[in-house]
Amino acid sequence: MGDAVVGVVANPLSGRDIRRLVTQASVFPTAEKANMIQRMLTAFGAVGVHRVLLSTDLGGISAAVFRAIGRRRGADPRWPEVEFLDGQPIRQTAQDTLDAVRRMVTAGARVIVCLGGDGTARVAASAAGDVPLLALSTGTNNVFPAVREATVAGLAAGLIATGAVPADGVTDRAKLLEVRVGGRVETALVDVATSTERHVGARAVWDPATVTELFCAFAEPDAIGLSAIAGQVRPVARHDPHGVILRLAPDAARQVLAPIAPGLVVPVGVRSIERLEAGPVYHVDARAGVIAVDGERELAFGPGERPAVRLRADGPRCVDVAAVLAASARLGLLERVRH
Amino acid sequence: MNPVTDERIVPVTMPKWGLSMRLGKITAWIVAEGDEVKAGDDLADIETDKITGTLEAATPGTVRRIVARVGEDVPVSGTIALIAPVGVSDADLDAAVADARAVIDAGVPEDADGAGAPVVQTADVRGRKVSFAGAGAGGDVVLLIHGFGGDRDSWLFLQEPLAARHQVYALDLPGHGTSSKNLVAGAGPETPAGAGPDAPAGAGPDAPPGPDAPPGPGDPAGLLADAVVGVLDAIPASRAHLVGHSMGGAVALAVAARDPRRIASLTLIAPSGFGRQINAGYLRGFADAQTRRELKPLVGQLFADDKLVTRQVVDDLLAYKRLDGVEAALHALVLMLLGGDEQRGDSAAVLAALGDAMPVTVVWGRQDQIIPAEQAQAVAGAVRYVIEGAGHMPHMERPVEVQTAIEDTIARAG
Amino acid sequence: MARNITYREAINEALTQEMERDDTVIVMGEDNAGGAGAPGEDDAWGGVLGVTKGLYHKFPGRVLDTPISESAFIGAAVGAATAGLRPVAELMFVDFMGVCFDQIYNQAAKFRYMFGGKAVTPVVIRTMYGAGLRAAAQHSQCLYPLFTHIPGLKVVLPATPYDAKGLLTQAIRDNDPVIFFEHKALYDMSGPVPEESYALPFGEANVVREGADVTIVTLGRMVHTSLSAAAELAASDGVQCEVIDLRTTSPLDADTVLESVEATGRLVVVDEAHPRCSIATDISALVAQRAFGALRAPIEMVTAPHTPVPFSTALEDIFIPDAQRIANAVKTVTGWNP
Amino acid sequence: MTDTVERKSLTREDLLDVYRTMRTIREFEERVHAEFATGDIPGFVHLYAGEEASAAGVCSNLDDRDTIASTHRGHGHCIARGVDVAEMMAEIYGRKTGSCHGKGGSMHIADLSKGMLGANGIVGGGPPLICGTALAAKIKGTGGVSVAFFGDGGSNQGTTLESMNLASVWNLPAIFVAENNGYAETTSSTWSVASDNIADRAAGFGMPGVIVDGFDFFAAHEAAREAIARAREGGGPTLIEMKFTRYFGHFEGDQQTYRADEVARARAEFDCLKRFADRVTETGELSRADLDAVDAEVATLIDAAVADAKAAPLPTEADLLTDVYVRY
Repeated sequence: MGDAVVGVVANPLSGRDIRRLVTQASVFPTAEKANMIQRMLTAFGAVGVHRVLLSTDLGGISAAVFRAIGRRRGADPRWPEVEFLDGQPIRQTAQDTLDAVRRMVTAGARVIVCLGGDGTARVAASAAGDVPLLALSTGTNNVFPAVREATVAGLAAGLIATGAVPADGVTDRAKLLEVRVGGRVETALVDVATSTERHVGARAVWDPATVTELFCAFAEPDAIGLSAIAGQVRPVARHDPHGVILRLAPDAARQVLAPIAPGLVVPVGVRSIERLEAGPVYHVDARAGVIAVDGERELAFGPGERPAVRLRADGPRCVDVAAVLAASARLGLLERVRH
Repeated sequence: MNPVTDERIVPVTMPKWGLSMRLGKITAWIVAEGDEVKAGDDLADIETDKITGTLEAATPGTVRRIVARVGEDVPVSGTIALIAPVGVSDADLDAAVADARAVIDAGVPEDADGAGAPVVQTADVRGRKVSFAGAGAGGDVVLLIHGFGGDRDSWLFLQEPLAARHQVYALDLPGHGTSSKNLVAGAGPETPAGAGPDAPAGAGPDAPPGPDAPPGPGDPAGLLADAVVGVLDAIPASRAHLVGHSMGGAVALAVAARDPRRIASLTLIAPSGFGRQINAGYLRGFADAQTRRELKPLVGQLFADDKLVTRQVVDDLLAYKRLDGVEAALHALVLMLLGGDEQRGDSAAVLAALGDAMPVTVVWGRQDQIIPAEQAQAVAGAVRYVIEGAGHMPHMERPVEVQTAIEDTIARAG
Repeated sequence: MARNITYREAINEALTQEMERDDTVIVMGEDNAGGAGAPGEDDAWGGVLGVTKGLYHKFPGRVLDTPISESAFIGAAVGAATAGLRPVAELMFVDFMGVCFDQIYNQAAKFRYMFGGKAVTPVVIRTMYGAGLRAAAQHSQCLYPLFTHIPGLKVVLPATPYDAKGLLTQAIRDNDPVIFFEHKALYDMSGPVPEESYALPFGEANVVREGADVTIVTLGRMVHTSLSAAAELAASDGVQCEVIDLRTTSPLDADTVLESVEATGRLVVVDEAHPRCSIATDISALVAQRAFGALRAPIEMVTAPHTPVPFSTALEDIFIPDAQRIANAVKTVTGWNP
Repeated sequence: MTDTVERKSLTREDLLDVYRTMRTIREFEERVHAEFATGDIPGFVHLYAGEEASAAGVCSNLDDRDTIASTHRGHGHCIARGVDVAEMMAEIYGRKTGSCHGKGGSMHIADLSKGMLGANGIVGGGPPLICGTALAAKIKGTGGVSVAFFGDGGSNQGTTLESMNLASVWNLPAIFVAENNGYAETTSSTWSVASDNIADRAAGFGMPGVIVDGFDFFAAHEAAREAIARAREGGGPTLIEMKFTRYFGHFEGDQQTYRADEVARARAEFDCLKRFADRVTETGELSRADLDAVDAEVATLIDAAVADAKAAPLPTEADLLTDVYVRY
């Protein structure tokens, strides 16, 4: 059956961008991320995971786990063996997450857990391929990752890694938005927006007046962020095959109040709403500006470079934690007989 | 007091020099038992926490008993010696000595300066605070006006004795004592220009505050006269005898000129404005002095015998000069008093204009090193007293003789 | 002319009058107002010994309580001073200098020189010093010699209510950093103080008692101890001591000291600080160097011993120089023959 | 305190100024690096090359109401704040015409008239001082803000932690900029060292903490713009952590044995000047010609500064005793 291996990648820089300044977004402490990993290690140990591959960072998360392992010694239940992915220079950019997930996939991880926000999930998903991905949210300003207690998520990931619960029945393929600008390609799990800002700068988008077009893979009415705009006028579920396109203009007749960032509920002018079919390529109207993926400016484009957006159905295989634990209950996987 | 005592025994009492004085100490007896003394003769050197001075005999007679010992603290108005004619018996004298000793040995009762002690009041003269203190009931109102750099305490040897028969007031002229110091432009609150730099780069002038620039417009002489009139109104006194020393003499004249009917008599002590010559170096030196070392020799020039210039006197003057606003006030007065190195004012003309509206007396110290005694000649129509052994401060150096001059002047006013 | 008020009231009056005169003057320190944030009365303490009582209500926004972070708020006072304010920060006990001394001797003291004369740092740091209150080793030290050693700082030690008001007024108006030492045992002493504002110049010692036989140079609380010693000596031995109160150790009024020693030929220096590298050694060196010819006896120093301040009353009382030890020193210099 | 502050966007002139500032810092530091090797420059210097985007990013949002305090690595902050470059060079050569008349040296260059409260030889020396200037601005209602720059080493100094707390308690218009070049002195930040993100500590002091890519001028500028506007509006203090890698050693002459090949890689890939030039020319806001003109200007400016500095007179003995007090 091969080793039950779980990959865990945590992003020390998530939850620290300019939204702490321009909105009331909170700072998710590093120590808390380290605690989440330690809780998962306990869960992994409990369900028989053999090995955990853990990303390393300069932010103090891997260091805290490293010291915790040193203190753990014989405590029960025993933690699985933990291998710190070392030997590569840490650049403190998204590249670190990509490198870690790729090494986990090649090392045979049966499931990959990523701790962070939409940005971290987006990067991890782009490298996870078909390996089931459990995106755990650190903080509340996210749409894609699940807001879930780490121990329970750990049990779910562990049960999949050991094969106790077959992955197929408890994972769902997410949709994916692909955007091309000249030779550069980026993917988004939730939305792609065109911003009139001229520079990537501090990445976040918090002024709706700068957004002219919004492509959503899905749009839930109770979401936070740009997709919440669509969520209030044309909701689209995660399992729906299609998405939605909104064209925005501050002076549009139709105005909708949307929570586009923590503590930021502002009227947004909606000029038109159009169904986004999976497969065909949609070209962006704007002549110049910056493409934002999942609310973070990423690709600047000038005149002559017409960005193209395509909705794909082959996104990451997301672990449905509830389904895993329900199966475990049905199969009595967590029951033991006292001798 | 013991009714049996013979009236002919005259007690020599510890004088009250200054409002805050509660006790004094004899540093040396000049006379001995059996000596004959005339009025004005020196009896003993006395030291208080404020000042040292020589006590003069008020009445002629024989010193029959020395009661207080040298170095002993004696409460104000405690008997320190007995003067009596030869005929008074030793028994009566010894009884009086016993009574006196009891008072000295009892030390200073708490309310030693209770009744009759002068009360400090303040008058508001167009926004400026003017302090003044009065003593004595009945009789005419007498207002004592100090000179440049002085204050109402400079009358400490005279105010009490004069208060025996008159209502005697002494004021602090604007810029002096505890009165408002702001002599310069308009009657503003007491805030001298702050010395704080505003921008880090611009370092404002270092302390003490108050720019050295000459004072603004405004007429200090007018302000001083206003203050005197203000005090007269506050007492209230429809009629008063004025006693003015040095610059205070010129102020007294100015007040008299404004309302001759209100001023019953003028006693001018070494008044300014009756001649050109003046010790300009003293005036400028006093205004500019910053340390005790600079001030001490200047103060010495005020007295014929600089024994009076104790460390405490210099310290008190230094403390006064360091009050906010005083330096500016003194410089304004120097500009008022001096034209170059000569006196600017013309008191003779003011006096002439008064004609004989009120009796005038002029008193001068022979050894005056500030304004020469010869200028007494220019005080037309005045009764003249030139006092030997006195410098520019006869009212402190020879208080008894100055008191006599004042009493005579008041009598002439009727 | 002046009414009697206490050393504490004189300091409070100086702060009040300077804050009335100049709105750039601000006051900050631990519990300067007291009760900040706590439900009780706002001006609960007005400083640990009540020196800043009443300022909080009179000058809203200009009396700031601070957390116990001396480096931060002393440094803030220094920074604010370069930006047009005239802060009076309170370092509650000089013994706490250890936690903020960098901001004083490396920042405030050096700004002007280091920046080529371009910085002006009119900050005042008030602090309590001195033994006698059974506060033991970490709340009873003097330490003013340490500050005196630093070029760029001025060090002021008033001994009387009159000096306290005048010297604090000058400190606030002074455009250089001033460390203002208040002896804990003097707060309740009263004396004549004019109601009006006045500033006493730094670098002018005060001859508090004239005498021809022996010069006693001292400062702070020891001025009063020296005066009682001088009184005893005058009464018992007829020896007349001249008592000089330095008032400021930087700048130092060397002339007054030298003049007096040249007259008396005998010097006793009384300093409550420890003997090594103290004001006593500083004055002794000055006189030995510049008035050696006038000396008719070796210089005597009366200081605390080279030990931390002891707690127990029995020890603290003999730790602090007293009138008897001063009298003995005077007798040593008068009785000395080569 | 004041109503909302308008967030101005960068004009063409602004971008040109930014480029001139960053290029001047780079050339200044490169030249000092070269001159130091010849032994002409006394004492020791700490160079700022590589971190230009931080100084320019923050200072491009400041005006004459504002004050900054720097670290021992302060040349970049001085230049970004407008301190005279020729005087700075003269100061580094210890000459009388230097910013501090030769009395301060590289670690103490200052110009209070420009709101530059000085470089500081003491790690963590600056933060308490800017709490003071921020307090002054708040009390006088000038709307000014104060910025303390400190390194990752300074972030562990008691003074810095106390100051962040004080700024929060007094709600001061203060910005704390941690320039995290990953190396406090020589303790490299490996993954096993428990140095958490400096920005995390902000929450503990009740202020927002943001992490910014120190190599990207626009990221630094945007974050600083928001933090400074927030402070002017009475929103209180902010902690900005700039993450990047230093080009040169902790101090000149430091053989950097602890750095491996990082300098070469950083210079090539992340150089903030190169990235800025590429960005502004891609969007057409500036042309290559504009940039080249600035490069030439700066080259002559630095050459002149060095020449003048070498020719300038040394301070004389008379200067030794001046500027200790305003009046003693």
